[in-house]
Amino acid sequence: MTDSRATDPPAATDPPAATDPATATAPPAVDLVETETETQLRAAVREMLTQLSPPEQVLARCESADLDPDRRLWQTLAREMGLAGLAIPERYEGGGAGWREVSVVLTELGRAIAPVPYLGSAVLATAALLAAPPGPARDELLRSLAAGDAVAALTVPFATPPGRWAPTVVADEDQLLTGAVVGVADAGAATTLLVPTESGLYAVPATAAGVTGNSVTSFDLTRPLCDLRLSQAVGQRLTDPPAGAAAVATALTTGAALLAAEQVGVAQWCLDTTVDYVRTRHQFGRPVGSFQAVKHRLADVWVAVSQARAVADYAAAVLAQAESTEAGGAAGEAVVAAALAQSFCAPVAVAAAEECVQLHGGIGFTWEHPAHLFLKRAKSAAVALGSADRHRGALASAVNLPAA
Amino acid sequence: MTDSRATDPPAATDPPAATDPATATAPPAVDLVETETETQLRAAVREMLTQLSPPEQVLARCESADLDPDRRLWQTLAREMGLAGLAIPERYEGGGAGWREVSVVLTELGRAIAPVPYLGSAVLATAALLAAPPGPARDELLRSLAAGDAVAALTVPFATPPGRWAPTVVADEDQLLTGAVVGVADAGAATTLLVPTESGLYAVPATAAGVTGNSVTSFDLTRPLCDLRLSQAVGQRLTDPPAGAAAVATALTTGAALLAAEQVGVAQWCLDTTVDYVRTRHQFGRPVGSFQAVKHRLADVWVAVSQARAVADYAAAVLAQAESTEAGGAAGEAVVAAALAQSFCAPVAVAAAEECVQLHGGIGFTWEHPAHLFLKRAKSAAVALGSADRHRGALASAVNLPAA
Amino acid sequence: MATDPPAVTAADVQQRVAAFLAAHDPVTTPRADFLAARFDAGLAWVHYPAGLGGLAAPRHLQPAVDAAFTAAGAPDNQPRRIGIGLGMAAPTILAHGTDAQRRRFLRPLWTGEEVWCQLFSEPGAGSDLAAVATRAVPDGDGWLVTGQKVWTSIAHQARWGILLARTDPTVPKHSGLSYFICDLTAPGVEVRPLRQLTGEAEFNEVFLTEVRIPDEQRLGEVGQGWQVARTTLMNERVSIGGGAQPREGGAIGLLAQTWRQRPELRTSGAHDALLRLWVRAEAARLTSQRLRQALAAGQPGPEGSAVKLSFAQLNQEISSLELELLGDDGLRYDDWTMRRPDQVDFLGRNPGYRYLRAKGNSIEGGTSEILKNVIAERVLGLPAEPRVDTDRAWKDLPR
Amino acid sequence: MATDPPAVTAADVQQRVAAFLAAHDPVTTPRADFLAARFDAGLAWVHYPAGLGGLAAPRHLQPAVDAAFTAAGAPDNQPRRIGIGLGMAAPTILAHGTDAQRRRFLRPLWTGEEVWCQLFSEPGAGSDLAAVATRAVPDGDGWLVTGQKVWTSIAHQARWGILLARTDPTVPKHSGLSYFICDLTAPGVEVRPLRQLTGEAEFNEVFLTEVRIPDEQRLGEVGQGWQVARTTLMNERVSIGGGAQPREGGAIGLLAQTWRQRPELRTSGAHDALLRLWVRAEAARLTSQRLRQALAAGQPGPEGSAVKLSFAQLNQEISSLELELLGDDGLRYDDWTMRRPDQVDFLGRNPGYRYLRAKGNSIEGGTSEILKNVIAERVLGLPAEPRVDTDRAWKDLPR
Repeated sequence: MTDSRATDPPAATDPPAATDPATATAPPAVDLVETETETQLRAAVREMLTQLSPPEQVLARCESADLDPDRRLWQTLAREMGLAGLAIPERYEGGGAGWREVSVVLTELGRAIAPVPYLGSAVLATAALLAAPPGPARDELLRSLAAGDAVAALTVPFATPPGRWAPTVVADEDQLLTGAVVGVADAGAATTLLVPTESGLYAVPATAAGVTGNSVTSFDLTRPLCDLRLSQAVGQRLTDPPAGAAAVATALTTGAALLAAEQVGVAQWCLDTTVDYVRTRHQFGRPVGSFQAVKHRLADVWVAVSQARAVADYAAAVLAQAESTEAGGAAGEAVVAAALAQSFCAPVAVAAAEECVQLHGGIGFTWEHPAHLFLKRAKSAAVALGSADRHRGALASAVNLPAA
Repeated sequence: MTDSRATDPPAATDPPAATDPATATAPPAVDLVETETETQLRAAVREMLTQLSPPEQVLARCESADLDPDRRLWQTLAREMGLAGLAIPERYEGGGAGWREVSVVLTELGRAIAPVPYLGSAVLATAALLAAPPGPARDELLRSLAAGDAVAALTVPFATPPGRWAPTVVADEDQLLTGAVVGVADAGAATTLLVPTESGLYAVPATAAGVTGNSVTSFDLTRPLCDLRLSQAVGQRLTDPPAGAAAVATALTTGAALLAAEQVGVAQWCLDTTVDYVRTRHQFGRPVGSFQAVKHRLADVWVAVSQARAVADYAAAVLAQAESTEAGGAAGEAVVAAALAQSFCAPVAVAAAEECVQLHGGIGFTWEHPAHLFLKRAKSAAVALGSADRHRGALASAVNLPAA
Repeated sequence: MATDPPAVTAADVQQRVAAFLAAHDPVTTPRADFLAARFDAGLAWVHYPAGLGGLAAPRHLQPAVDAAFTAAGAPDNQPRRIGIGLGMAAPTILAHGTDAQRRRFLRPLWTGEEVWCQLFSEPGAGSDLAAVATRAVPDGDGWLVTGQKVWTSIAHQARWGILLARTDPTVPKHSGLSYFICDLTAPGVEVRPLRQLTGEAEFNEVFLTEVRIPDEQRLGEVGQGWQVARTTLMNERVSIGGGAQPREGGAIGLLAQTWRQRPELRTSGAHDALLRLWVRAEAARLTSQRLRQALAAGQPGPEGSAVKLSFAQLNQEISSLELELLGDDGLRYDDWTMRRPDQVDFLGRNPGYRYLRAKGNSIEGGTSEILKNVIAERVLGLPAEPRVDTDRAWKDLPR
Repeated sequence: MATDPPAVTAADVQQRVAAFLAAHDPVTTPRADFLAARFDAGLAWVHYPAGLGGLAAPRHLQPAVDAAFTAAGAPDNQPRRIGIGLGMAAPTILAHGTDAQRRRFLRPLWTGEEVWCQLFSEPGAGSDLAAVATRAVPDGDGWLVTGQKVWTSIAHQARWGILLARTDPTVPKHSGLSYFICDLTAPGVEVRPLRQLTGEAEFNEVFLTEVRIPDEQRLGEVGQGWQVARTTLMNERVSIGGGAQPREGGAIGLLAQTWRQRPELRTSGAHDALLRLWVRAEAARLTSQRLRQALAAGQPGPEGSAVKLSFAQLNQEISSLELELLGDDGLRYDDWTMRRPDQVDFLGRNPGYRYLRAKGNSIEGGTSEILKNVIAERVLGLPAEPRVDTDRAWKDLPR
C-alpha cells in the first residue's frame, strides 16, 4: 500500500462551510486512516520511550521528588529525533510534517506519561509562533525550537479555554513587561517565554532580569506548572496586538485539539494495563477478567477509546488541512474539531484512568503502581485548555445549537 | 409497635426555613418510616388491585382499544374504599387522612398500572379545590369527590411544571368561558372540569354546552389525555384571580410531589418483574440472573428505587406537614420536595422500565408482555408536570444554586 | 480475498457493465428479465463465482457496478426487502451448499423472485442460539420438523427460510444441530404476526408442525448446523454498519432541528444533554467513517462491533431526550394501530415511536450484552466465563 | 435481640449512669481510671454481658448512656482511634472467644489501652478474602505464622491484630482457615507504611515471618476461621453508615459553597451537573435518614448495603466536578509529602485530595463490585455465579 494522502493535492470537492445558519457546518472530508509514514513514526517514538522512559521509571522520578522534566529524554526527542520541530516548516529547518504527525507523537507521549515539555513547547508555543507574522526574532526562535536548542512556553494559565484568554501582563512605553501569570504548563523547562500582552506577543528569555518562576505543587506529577511574575522584564515584541491575540487563539485551539491525542494515549495505556491485569489476576479461582461485569465495563472503555481515537485523529487532520490550505488553524472547522475533541476525549481519558484504578483494586490505589500518574494526568488534562463543559459551550455556538 | 406519628402533635422543633440566602434551607424533620396505618392501607389497596386489575388485564383492555378508565375499578376505589377522598377533610365527608396516605395509594396504583383517574381527580383537582377558599360550590364538589360521585379534572396541559401555568381560557363578562387546553390528563373520565382562567378558577360540568373534549392518542396507554375546547361554556367561579393562580400552583406542586409515589410503584413493578424473570430464564445453561453484569445492573436499579422511595416518602411527608401546619402546600420546603421528587424519581422509573424491557430480551419488546405499559407510563410521567431538568431548574432557585 | 487468476480488474468490470447496458435497455427491458440477465452476466455480485451471478472479481469492485446500474436508471432487486437472502442466506449457501443447491437457490434469491427469511431464534433460544429446541426427526429420505421460531422478519412474504434445528438432543448442544432450507409454503408451516411495543408487527412467529423437509434441503452435514450457522451470523455482523452518514445524519439531526426551530422548549439542562449527545453522535459517526476508510484501504478493524452498540445507545438516548423536550407534544403518539410495515420508518414517525423502536436496537441482531461479551473476549482477549452448558447433553441442560 | 430476664430498662441504666458519675468525678478522675471504672460498672457497652463491660441490656439503650457521659464532660475512649477493636475485634471475641479470652482482651480493648488492627487482606486475597495464603503451622503448643497482610490501618500503633491464616491447604479454601489473635509486638512481625496515591500512608503492610502465636490466642476451632471471620465482617458492615447528616453535609456542601461563592467559575453545563449531584446527594441522605429511623424503630432494612455504594460514587463524582470547576486552582495539589495521618481529613483538604482519596471509597471495606454482588444475591435473591473454587483443595486453585 502506498501513502497517497501525502502526495495527492487537497481534495477540491470538499464541501464549503455551510452558510445557512440554521444547520451545522458540513465537515471537510479528511482521511482518518493512519498513513504509513505515521505508523513508522509511531513505532519509532514508542520504541524510544519504551527504552528511555517506561512508566515505572517516571514513577521513580516522582518518588524521588524530582519533578523536573526528563532532560535526557527531551534531548533524544527534540535534538536526535527532531520531534519538537515536526510542525515547523522546512524553511525554518523544521520537520516540515504537520499536526497529524505531532498528534502521533503526543499519543505515544501520553501512553508513556513522558515528563517532557512537548505540549507546552512543540505545540502551544510553536503554534503561537507559527501563527505570528514572520520576522527575524520569530523566525530565529522557530529555528532554535526546530533544532532542539530552545524550549518555549506560552505564558497563559493552563486551564484557559480557546477564546477565553485575557491579558495579565502589560508592556510599558519602554517595552518592559510587568504582570503575573499563574499555572503555566512546562514553563519551568523553558528557555524562552512567549508572553502575550495587550500590546502584542513578546519573547522573553527565561533568564531575563525581572522574571521569576515559582514551581507549584501540580496535581499532575508529570507536567509541572509554574507561577510566573514579570517585573519590568525586557521582552522582544513579535506581533502587534491583533496578531498577538490571534496567535494566542490559534495556539489554544491547536493545543486543545492536539491534547486529545495525548488523552487517547493515556486512555490506551490505562485500558491495556487493566486488560493485562484482569487477565492474570485471580479471585474466586477465576481470572478477574472472566467476570461479566468487568468484561462489560472494559468493553465500554474500549468502545470509548476507539471513538476517542477517531475524534482526536479528525481534529489533527482538520488542523493539518487548515494549515495546508492556509486557512488559519483557529478558523471554522478547526474550532469545531477542537471543541469536539476536548468534549469527547477528555472524559474518556478520565473514565479509562478511573476504571484502571478501580479494576486494579487495592494495588491501583497505591503510590507504588503507576496507574495514579495516568489518573492525575487524565484529570488535569480534562481541566487544561478548558473543561469539557466549556468546550461543549463553544461547540454550541459553532454548530448553531444556541443555549436556552 | 404503635403508630405514634398519627397521634403526636406536629414537632414544635422543626427548624424554620433558613433565611440566610447563602445557604440551602434546612429541611424539616419528618418521619420517613411507614406507619402501621399506612402499611395496612397499602396491603388493602394491593390486594384489591391484584384481584381487580392485574397488569395482564390492563394490557388486554389496551389490546381491545378500550382506553377508557376502568369504571368498575374506580367504583371500588372511590366509592367502596373511599380512597378518592383520602386527602379531603372529614368536614367534607372525606377520609381525613392526608397526602402520605394518598402517596401509598399512588404507589400501588403505579405498581398495578391501574387505569383510573386518581392522579387527575384525587390529587390534582382535589389539591386545587382544597387550596381554594371555602364556599358552597367548592365545598359541595369536595363532598361529591369524597363520596366518589364526582370525578374532577384540573384543565391544565399535563406537561405543565409547577409555577409555569399560563391561562388559555378567558371568562367574558357573563362568566362564559372560551378557550382551549391541550393534553389534559384524566379529563375524559371527569364529571367536573376545574378550569383556571385569568379571572379565577371555575367549575364547569363536563357535559355543559360549549364543552368539547377530543381524546388524543396518548403515549401512555393507561392514562388518556384529552384536548378540551370551551366555547362560551357556563362555569361557576370558585375563586378570585390570585386565589385561582395559587390553587393551580399548589395543585401542580402537590401533583409533582405525589407523582413520585406513582413512579416508585412503576419502578418497583419493573424491578420485581425483571428479578423474577432473570431468576428463571435460562441461557447458556444458567439463569440469566446469575450473570454478573445483569446482577450489577439490577443492584443499581434496586439502590435507585430504594432511594426514590425515600425521596417520594419525604415529599409526601413534607406535603402532609405543610398541610397540618396550615403553611400552604406550595410554599417553602414543599417546592423543594416536589422538585427533588421529580428530579430524582422520574428518571429512576424510566431507568427501571428500560432495564425491564432490555433484560427481558425479545419478549420485553413485544406488545404481549405488559412491560411496555410501564415503560410508556414511566416515560410519560417523566414529562408530566415538568421534566426532570425543569425541576432541577426550580430546585436551583429554591436552594440558592444560581445558574451561570 | 485472493481471486482466481486472471484477476478481474475494475476496467474489465466497467466494460462488461457498459456492454450489458448496451444490450439490455434498462428502461424498456421487463424488470424480471433485466435482473435475470444481469445475474447471468455475472454482474449481480461480482465476487461470486462465474455462473452464480459473479465474475470471481474482488469484492470491492461491486459498489461501482451498483452505482453504474443506478446511474443508468436500471431496476434494482429491492435490496432492503431481500436483505436476509442477500446478507445471510446467500453467503451460507455459497459456502456450505452443494452445487445443485447453489444453482437452484442463488438466482431467484438475487433477483428477488424468491424472498428468504431466517428461522433461528426461538422463545427459549435468544442470545443462546445454540440452545434451539426445534426438532428435526429423520423420516424416510427427509426430515419432519416441529418447533416454534420467533423474530422472523418478512416470513409472511418469504418463500424460503434458513432453519436451524436439533437433530440429536443426546449430545452437547453445539453438536446436535443441523441446518436446513425450509419451504415456507409447505404444509405444517404457520406464520403469525408478532406485535411489538410500537404497536406494529414487523416480525413474525413461525410455528412448524411436522413440516417435511427433503434431505436435499439440508445445508452442510448432519450435526454440523452450528458451524454453518456461524457463517450466517458472521455475515449478519458484516452487513450491519451501513453507509456513510453526513454530520447530523440520523436521529441527532432531528433533535438538533427541533432545538433550532422551537426555542420555547429550551432549558439549560436540556442544552447540555443535547450537546453531550451531539458530541457522542459525531464521535460515533467519525468512528464509522474511519472504519469505512480502513475497510476501503484493506485494513478491516474491530471497531465494527462497536458501531451497532453505539448506534443502539444513541438512538435510545436521543429519542428519549427528544420526547422529553417536546413536553405536551411528547405525551402524544401517532398511531397504535396494529400494522405490518414493509420497512421500519425510524426517522419518519414521531419521537415516541423512535423512543420505543430504538429499544429494539439493543436486542435485535445480537443484544448489547452479547456484543460486549464479544468485544471483551475477541477484541480484548479477556477470558471466557466458566461454561456449564458445553459438556452436557442438550436434553439434560436446565431450562 | 432478646435480653436475659429481668430486662434492664432505660430508667435502670440512667440511674446507674447517674450513680456512677456521682461516684467518679468525670473531670478530676484520671482518664484511664475513669474508663476502667466505667467498664467495670457495665456502662461501656450496655448490651454486653455483665462482667464484660455491659449489663445485658438492649442495645438501643447505649446512645443515651454515651450522651449522658458526654454531657457530663467525661473522657471518652477515642472511638475513632480504636474503631477496629470496638467494631470488629470485640464482637468477634464476644461471640467466639473463650471466657478467658473475653476477660483478657475486652477491657483494655474498650478503654483504649490496647489498640487493635485487622490482619485479613493479602496481596492475593482482596475481594476473595477466603483465599488468604498466610500459613499457620503447628509448633508445639502454638503456631508459627508466615505471610503478608496489607491494608492494615493503625497497625503501627496496634498491640493486637485479628488474624486469618491458613492451617490446612489441602482442603477447600473456606475449610482450611483458622482465626488468631496476633501480638504485633512479637518477634517476626514487621510493619511497613503503605503509601497511597494521595501521597499519604494511611495503611500498612504487615510482614509475618515465623511469628509464634500460642494456641490460647486461637479464636474458634481449627478450620473454623471463615465462620469466625464472618462475624467480624458482618459487624464491619453494620458499623459503616455513620450518623445523621444535615442537608448539604459532606462533600456536596463544599461544592455548593464554591458554586455560591465563586460565580466566575459557573457554566451552564456545570450547573446541571451540580444540580444532578445535589439531587443524588439529597436522595442518599434521605435514604440514610430513613434507614436510621427504621433501625431506631426496630425495623432494620437492607438499604444499609446501598449507603456505602452511593457514598463512594457521590464522593467520587462530586470531587471530580469540584476539581474541574476550579479550573487553574484545580490543577494544583496541596502536598504530596509522604505522611502518616492519624485520620483521613476528607473534607479539610483540597478537592484534588478528595478526588484521589474518594477512589479508595469504592475499594476499601468491600469493593463496590462485591457490594453489588451482595445486593443482587442477598437482597434481590438472584442466583450465584457458577463457582470453580469451592470444591477443590486451596493449594490446587489457580492463582
